[in-house]
Amino acid sequence: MELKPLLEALLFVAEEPMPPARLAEITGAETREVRRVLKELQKDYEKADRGLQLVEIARGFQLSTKPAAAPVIEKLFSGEKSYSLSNAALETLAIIAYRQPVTRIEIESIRGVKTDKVLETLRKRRFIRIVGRKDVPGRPLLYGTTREFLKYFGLKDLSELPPLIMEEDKQ
Amino acid sequence: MELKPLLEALLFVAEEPMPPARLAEITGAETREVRRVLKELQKDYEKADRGLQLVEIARGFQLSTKPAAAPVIEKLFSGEKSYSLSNAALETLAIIAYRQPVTRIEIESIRGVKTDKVLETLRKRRFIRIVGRKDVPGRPLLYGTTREFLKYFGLKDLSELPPLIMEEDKQ
Amino acid sequence: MNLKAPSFYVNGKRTARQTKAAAAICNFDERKLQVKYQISLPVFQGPFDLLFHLIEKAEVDIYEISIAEITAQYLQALQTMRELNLEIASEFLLMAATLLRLKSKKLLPAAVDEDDDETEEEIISINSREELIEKLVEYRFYRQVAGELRSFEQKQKRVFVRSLSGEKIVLVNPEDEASISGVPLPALLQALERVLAEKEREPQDLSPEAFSVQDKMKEIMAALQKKQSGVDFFALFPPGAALSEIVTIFVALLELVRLKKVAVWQSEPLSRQIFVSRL
Repeated sequence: MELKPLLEALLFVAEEPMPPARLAEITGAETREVRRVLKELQKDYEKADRGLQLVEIARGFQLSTKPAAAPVIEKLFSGEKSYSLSNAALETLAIIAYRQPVTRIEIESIRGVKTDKVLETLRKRRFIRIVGRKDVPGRPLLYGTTREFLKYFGLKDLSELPPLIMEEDKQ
Repeated sequence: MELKPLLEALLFVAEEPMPPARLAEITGAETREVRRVLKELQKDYEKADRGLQLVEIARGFQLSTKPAAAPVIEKLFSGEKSYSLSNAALETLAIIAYRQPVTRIEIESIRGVKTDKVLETLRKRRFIRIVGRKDVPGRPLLYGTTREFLKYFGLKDLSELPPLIMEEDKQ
Repeated sequence: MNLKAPSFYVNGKRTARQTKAAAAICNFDERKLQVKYQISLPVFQGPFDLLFHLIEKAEVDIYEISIAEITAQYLQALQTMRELNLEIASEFLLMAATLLRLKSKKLLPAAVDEDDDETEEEIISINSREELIEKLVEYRFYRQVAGELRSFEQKQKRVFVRSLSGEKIVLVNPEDEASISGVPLPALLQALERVLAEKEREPQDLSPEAFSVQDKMKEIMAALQKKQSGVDFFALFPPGAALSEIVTIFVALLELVRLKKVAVWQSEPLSRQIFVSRL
């Protein structure tokens, strides 16, 4: 396979911006050559019939969607009807709903896993927001749920959440 | 933005195969039109200077890298081992795919061995799921395959499996 | 000297039993074995797998197999496995018994045939050569499909999709996860239950803090201030609270009750639901 398609494939699967030197190392090409082809790719993507763009960020190159596609992509991620939340997101939301205001560390101590990505996503979807800072060393952020959260779950207010009783039957 | 770049952007961010109907819903275009443009995109990607391909899988369309790029991509992910399924798991999956909904005992009577551990693993990997209970004494669980199963094997749907030819000339 | 890949690995990833078997072999001293037996013995997925292998090896059409011959071969295979110190699962022995019975049936006069309707075994119950063949034919089909699946799998492994690792809001098709899509509310509760159950199993190790009853009393009052309707008793205990903190909070609560600053009540007698509210 030629360098260009290889770079495209690599940029596609890479989750981080890729520095040309690293791409060169993986493909066995010269860094200079990689840079040249990246520029070419960048040009290719600029065409109107392409939905992606190749941007240089944080000293690396990353594929992303063109800004013009954003409104439609948001629709993809907010289709409440056919798509639902991940278990991780649900768990985190549950904890925040019941324990708010709550810090990230507190959430993580319950879930036993890192939660920063989930929190970020939940914030992006506006299900949670920062409600203040906890008055302890480090003054960590405190999270709470939003009106958007209530809307998504069809709740009038937080009191409509099921009472926190573990053994009780739910319907 | 035109439909083509929009679809490309959507397919880029979607991590699941996207059914054309869903893409139509999001973009506001006709499903037929979406299908047509998807075919066009498919053709575009076939060019030698592209590293991606658009495949129809699990009744949806998904962008992925071309097989020829695999050796280089594996270098990027070096260290991350990917495991293949055991023969026992494959046999069990084969039986479930054709016989679904099927009970554990039925599977075992074909394979001649206990299958509970395999079933557990397959369920954990979400290749199979419980689809109900059989209406016989003991009401045993019935298993069926999932979309995840199709995705893992790169199948459009179950009809892509070899046809079931079995002579039922008993006695 | 290709020691690390005896045929035990030929079939791809090993099952638990295979692993055991392979481990047994390793303890036995791989090198010696290799020399002594020159093994080319795959680890079988089950008695049908083994039978099938024997038939293939004999290059016999399934429909033509002779019970006597296949029984002898099967027993010999078991013997070899035993010599190799492999653990032979009960299913293999059961099949051996089944084959022997089929063989003896052929030898005996046809009249003595009464034990048939006895439900003897759930997995393998074969009463005639025809039944055995039928089973083998069916098994052969699924084996072929399994082989097909393997090639799909390998092909698919050369193809990569984009995935943003880490946790995120996902695209779960309701088809796949009916439990979550339609009814978010119970799911929410369920999620929490899961979390708490998990927590119980895991000892929490948080940096020690000093807790004072005074502080905890203030905290409880502050929490109640925000929620006039009262808060759930359990909500007073922060996640990951150390035992000392739980005790301190409880003492603080008792103190507040004593001071008649708060009320602790149940929605109905014997309810597990406990509320705390300001007085």
